[in-house]
Amino acid sequence: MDFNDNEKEAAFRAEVRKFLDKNAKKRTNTSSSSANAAAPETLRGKEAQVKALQDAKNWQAKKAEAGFAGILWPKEFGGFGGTPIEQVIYQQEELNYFVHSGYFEIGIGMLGPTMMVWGKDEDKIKYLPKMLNGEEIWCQLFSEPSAGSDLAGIKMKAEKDGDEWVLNGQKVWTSGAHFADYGMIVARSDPSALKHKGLTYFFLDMKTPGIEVKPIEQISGSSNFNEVFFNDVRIPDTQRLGNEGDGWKVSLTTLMNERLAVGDPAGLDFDEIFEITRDLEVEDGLAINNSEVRQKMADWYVQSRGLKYTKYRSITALSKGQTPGPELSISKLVTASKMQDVSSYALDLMDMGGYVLDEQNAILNNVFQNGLLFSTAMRIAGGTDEVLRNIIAERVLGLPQDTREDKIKPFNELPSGK
Amino acid sequence: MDFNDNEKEAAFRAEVRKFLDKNAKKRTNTSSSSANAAAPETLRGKEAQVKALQDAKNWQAKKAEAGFAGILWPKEFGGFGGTPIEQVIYQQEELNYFVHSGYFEIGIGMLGPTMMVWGKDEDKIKYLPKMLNGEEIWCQLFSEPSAGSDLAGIKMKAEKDGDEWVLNGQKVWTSGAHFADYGMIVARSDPSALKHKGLTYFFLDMKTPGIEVKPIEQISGSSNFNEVFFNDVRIPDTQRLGNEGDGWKVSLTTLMNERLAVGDPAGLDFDEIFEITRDLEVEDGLAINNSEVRQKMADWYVQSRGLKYTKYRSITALSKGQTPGPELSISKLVTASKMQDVSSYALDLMDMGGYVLDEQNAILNNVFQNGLLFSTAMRIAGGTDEVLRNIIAERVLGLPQDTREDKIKPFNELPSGK
Amino acid sequence: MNFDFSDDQKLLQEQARKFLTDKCSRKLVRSVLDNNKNQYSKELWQEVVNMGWTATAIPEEYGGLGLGMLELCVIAEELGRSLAPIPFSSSIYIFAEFLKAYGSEDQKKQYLPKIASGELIGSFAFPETKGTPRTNNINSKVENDKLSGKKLPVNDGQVADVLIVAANSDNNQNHNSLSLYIVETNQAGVEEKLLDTLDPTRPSSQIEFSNVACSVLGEKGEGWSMIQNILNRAAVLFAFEQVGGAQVALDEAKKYSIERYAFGKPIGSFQALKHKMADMYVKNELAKSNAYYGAWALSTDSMELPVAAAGARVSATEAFHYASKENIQIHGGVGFTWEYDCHLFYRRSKLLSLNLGSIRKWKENLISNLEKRNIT
Amino acid sequence: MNFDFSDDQKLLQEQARKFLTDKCSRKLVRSVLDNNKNQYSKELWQEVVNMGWTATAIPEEYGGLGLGMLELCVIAEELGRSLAPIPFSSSIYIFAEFLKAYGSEDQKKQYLPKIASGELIGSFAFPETKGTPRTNNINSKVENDKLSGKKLPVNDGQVADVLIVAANSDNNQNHNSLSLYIVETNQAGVEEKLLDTLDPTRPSSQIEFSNVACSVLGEKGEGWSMIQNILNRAAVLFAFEQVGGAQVALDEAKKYSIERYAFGKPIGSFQALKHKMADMYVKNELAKSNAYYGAWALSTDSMELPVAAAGARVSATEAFHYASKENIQIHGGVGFTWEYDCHLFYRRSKLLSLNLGSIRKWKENLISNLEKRNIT
Repeated sequence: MDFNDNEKEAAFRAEVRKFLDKNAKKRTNTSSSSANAAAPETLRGKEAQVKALQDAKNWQAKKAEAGFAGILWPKEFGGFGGTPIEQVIYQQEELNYFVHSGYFEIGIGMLGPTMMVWGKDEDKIKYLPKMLNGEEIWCQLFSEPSAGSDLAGIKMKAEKDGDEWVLNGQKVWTSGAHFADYGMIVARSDPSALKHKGLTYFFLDMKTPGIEVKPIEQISGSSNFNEVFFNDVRIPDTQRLGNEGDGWKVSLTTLMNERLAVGDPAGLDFDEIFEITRDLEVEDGLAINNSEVRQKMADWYVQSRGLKYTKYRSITALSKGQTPGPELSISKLVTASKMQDVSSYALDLMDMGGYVLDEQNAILNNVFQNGLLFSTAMRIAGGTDEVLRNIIAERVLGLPQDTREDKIKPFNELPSGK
Repeated sequence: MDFNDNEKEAAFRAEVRKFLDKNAKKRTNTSSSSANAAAPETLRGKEAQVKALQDAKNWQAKKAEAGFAGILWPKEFGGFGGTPIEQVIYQQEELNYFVHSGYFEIGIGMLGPTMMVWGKDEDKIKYLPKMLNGEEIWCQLFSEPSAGSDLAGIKMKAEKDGDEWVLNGQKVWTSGAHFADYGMIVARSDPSALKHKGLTYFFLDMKTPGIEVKPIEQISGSSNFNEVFFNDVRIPDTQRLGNEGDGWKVSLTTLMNERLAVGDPAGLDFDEIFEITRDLEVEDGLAINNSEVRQKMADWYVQSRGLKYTKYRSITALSKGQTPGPELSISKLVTASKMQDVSSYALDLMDMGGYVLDEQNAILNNVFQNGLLFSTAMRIAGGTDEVLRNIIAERVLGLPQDTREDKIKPFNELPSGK
Repeated sequence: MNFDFSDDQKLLQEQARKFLTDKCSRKLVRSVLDNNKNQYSKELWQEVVNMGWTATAIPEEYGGLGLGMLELCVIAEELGRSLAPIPFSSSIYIFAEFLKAYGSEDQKKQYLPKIASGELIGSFAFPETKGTPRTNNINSKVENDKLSGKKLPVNDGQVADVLIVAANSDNNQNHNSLSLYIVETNQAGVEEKLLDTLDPTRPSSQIEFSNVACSVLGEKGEGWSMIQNILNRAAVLFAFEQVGGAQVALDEAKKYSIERYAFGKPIGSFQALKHKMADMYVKNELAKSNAYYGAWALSTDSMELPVAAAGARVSATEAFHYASKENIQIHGGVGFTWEYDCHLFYRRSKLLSLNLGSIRKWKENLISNLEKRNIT
Repeated sequence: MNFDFSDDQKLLQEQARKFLTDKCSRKLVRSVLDNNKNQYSKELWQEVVNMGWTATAIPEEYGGLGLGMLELCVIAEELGRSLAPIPFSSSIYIFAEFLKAYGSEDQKKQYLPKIASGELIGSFAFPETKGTPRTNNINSKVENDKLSGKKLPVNDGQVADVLIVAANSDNNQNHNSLSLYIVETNQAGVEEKLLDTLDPTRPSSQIEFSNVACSVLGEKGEGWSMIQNILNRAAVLFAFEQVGGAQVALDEAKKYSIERYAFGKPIGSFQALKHKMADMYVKNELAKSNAYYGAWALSTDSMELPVAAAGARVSATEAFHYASKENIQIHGGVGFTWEYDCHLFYRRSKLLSLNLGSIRKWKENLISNLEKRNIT
């Protein structure tokens, strides 16, 4: 039981560090960076956003040149041909530098692999290199107003017209739609088929006429997501991935790759709240000397470190070439509620002044006030608490699925409500 | 907003007090009595049990003579012909005396009213007076190994044989079956009908050949419940209540009367744990001076008093002739888990010695150690936490029922497992 | 046993609910949310004044209606339900109660009629820093009858014409001699700055005082106990606002869960959400019952008030926090959008829970008062 | 990164699980439960000794196998899973560790070989009253080299041949001078009385000492810090027992919920139960991970041990408490019967959680050690 790389891993890590040291600026303080992570990107202002995107593209190009852009991608598509543990090592190391790869994660992590499995050779040659080097950004157009937790409940119409398909409907929660060049989309091509059988999968140019992108304003003030409206959007049948009616099957390729694409949940944690208990005064003196505060701190420490060591166990599994365990499914579930609870409690410690957001006066750059708002989204986006518990219950513990009438009736006969 | 009886109520209360003062011994300390309530009756030993039953019967006879045995029963059956608020007042007052009416609650509260609605006149005359005066005790034979939360899942076979019915199967969780003279029972007369349609309701003499009663040993060491086995138990068709196949409808009469028959959940609460925090030492001195202990105490105080005042609101509704609110459904739900949490926490305060049950050394007569065990039953018996939450969600909040396949398929085609 | 509001009070409730449904739409609430330079809804304030609500519990001799605190509880619940963006709590639950309890005859005559008529808005300036206000972190002071110091946050400070300010009194720099002063804000040396806060529908300010005129309220050096008493009284009224908000949060969660379908059925038929809403309901009912007990203690000036107020406050704070956060969760994706109203309740919940001091502090209050009661 | 047990250790785990499935049936556990005059299962103890488990982490020079603490962690998890009714923890996790850490060469030679061979059973006599053991409530004392005092509860006290006893030392009545003594129980003046406890499968006693012979362990006056250190070490091992128990409680809940039907479907398909089991799973995984970290710290004698041990202990205590109580709940009616096994886990959970001191105390330990770490 140790925390060291094996020989091959250590060599790879050294190689990565060498590349990063040469090409990027190292962070000095990791704790403040994690605190800032809760302040969403879009709060930074338009101009800064444009600059950040360009910086990221420049960085991605450098990574691609050095072969690190797609650790898991096969070499034939410009990838590193590496292993999951190498992917983890790369991510661990990159986190220590002032660079940002988030814009490309969905493309490289999920959509590229989908193209590799289901795309035509000429498309792979045409799209994958630019996806990898950041020249073209891709987004994933899956969720809809009526297809959130129930992802297969997609209503977006895809109607065939000669060699073309006409798309009508609305997607939602689309990350990066406002800067993406391409997207992959699932739509309903046969409403009279079973829910999971009437879908078809396409890719498309986001500049295709009839597509309108509208940012969604969140309560935290940021707009990480978009609504995307489709009005008679025509795309050629050559942009279909997989057969007509096989859209769900193709989607699963995309979704199965989600695990590795999604990074650590951002945000405030034990260390931040522990820090402020040493400054704030409660009714009987410094918060950290109050036994109730201490007991609460212990709870969060144990959760926080429990997740960290669970991750170590997963990395160990990866390092041995095994499938990682349950890390991802429990990590967001625990982290999101922890963030909400920690935030709320921190404001309670600040007492009457806890709701003030003023920058000069607030503590740790408003991390707890932002966290109170941001955590609500975190408990929902990317799988609600409830969906995650279902996944653990059914996929990890093997408990039986509930009766699912929506699996046995034609889609257009299902009640659908609001 | 006040806590006083109205004039009529005050007069009734005075009348009740007069009767009680004259005929029973008053308790001096209510707090210790509530603490003792968590120690189940059957822990007291066989002989004491027999005596307690005889005492209760004597007391019930006195009550019947004075007209107080069945406050809600119509006068024609020896009842008081009173109102629900009078029932509450009587119960409140009786609690202050060393008497015990628990043996008769199911009969008078639930089974008697069922007989009144569904019984033949000669049976009413024959059975109700002796039920009321405690001469004959009745029990309710509903639950079965496969029909707990799913009460209509009854499998007990009732097969017609001429003018008789033959019962075969098993009942369980039958309170008082070991001292009951009569019982009311629901059984399945048509397994090929829908679940709720194939049942028939009977009453029977518990001495009928073929009935075997076996106490269930609980983890708390008590045996409040029984298993009751039926082997070719023959009862005449005249003991049927309601039509063949109407058993569920008749059961609902019994169950609808449950609300008023069930008293306060017994047990330890805020006052008991608050008491020990003033004696026990934790790491930094007396528990009550520790801020974590204080915050926990506040939580339980608020729950405990919240329930009490909710009850006041229900009594107010009764007093105004309105239907009481949600009191019963939330009371047991909150109380049972509170008891479990309070017990567990109290033992934590006792630290390394908390698990010791020795009478000389343990605190408050082992109320917390007993509570830790007893609360597990309380969260289940009479409706599990989960069933109570369903009831609140569906009946109080009006949320939709889940799809229920077991309501649309014949009973004998339903999967039934263990 | 008549543990309920009277028929008249229930009629008042009905009227108030109808009135606010009409006059305090979500659009009106959002007009303050989206532009908190508006600071509060002047239309709604005027309507509320016209209804006589600001005058409710002020004695007739000072221009009020002379009704009881129970009527104020009824109104508070409705204001909480409707998220009313007006400085009602600061001016009525706190400022007016300070004056009623501790004002001299002259002070009462000077301020209460104008508070009752809505001409003046009052508020309370207490904390100066993040963390619990304590004897060692209140630095405002009065020297030669002039007040200096900096207070933040002052809820409704930007619209308050007159403030109660907690400060160290001039004859004694000892920190145990906190005193209260009445300060009019329309004078040189008072500087207000609107703050960004979590609930822009009920804005707060920083207020700096530099040698400004003030008049002492009540006994000098008795500030802490006066504050405690008025916070206890206000806590019951806040609890009713919180209970009101929590009930609407549950109602809206319920409504959405019945209308919204997933997997071919309404999401309200899934046990996870059902049980969540059942838990909301339980917390709300307990909070309501505890608030009723607080109302009884408040309206009868019972010795039980400190315990009853703390109980009401703790229970209501928990209920509203839970209901408002889980209402977002039940709404799923739309729940955390600006467009849907869920966040209005979530923001208000946190504002109300901190405004009179955190739940931790009230739990501590509850237990110390229980200890005191046990001793006597 | 290799945050896992080695292949050899996994093989040991597999063997241990198979062995205990075979030798430690529920029937065997119940033979002690139903008659706690049996005090422990002598057959199982002998089998365990024969397997060499008692010798695992005792150095070869003292008759042990000289394996590491990780091997002991592996065994602990399996003993926890099987609810083994034997005094393993008292004798091996605590008594032997005291001797290993603080025994003189003579003391080690005298006791460790017999502990390793199972000939002797050791235990630890520390608390004297309900409430947290503190400097002011340990009254046992040694005068003229003779120990007097009363200890309760002493887990496995009734079967212990030799005890570590915490007492005030003879040369100093100052309560800060707690010292440890080795006391053999087979002498006049030692009186044991079996206690009724919540977990009769692991009985405890009251032990009274009247002027009995004893030999000091380690430095006089250093009792508290020695106790703290050994409790930290034992906490990691207890955490593994707790993690093992919690996993079986979840497994049995799962199994029952799949086999048991209500409303025409397996109860394990109801979201309320699914989510409960998902929560159990999450707590169990976190506990397991924290226990692994504790194992690492224990096996490497890391400075991190106090923090790692407390983290492991807190997390495992919570997980087992939750899993064992909700396992009963998922079983419904049969869950609280004597006949079903759910209560065995519930009892054991509470015993293990109190035996080394309550979770409150370990949370406090965790934070004070974090503070210390931050200072250095």
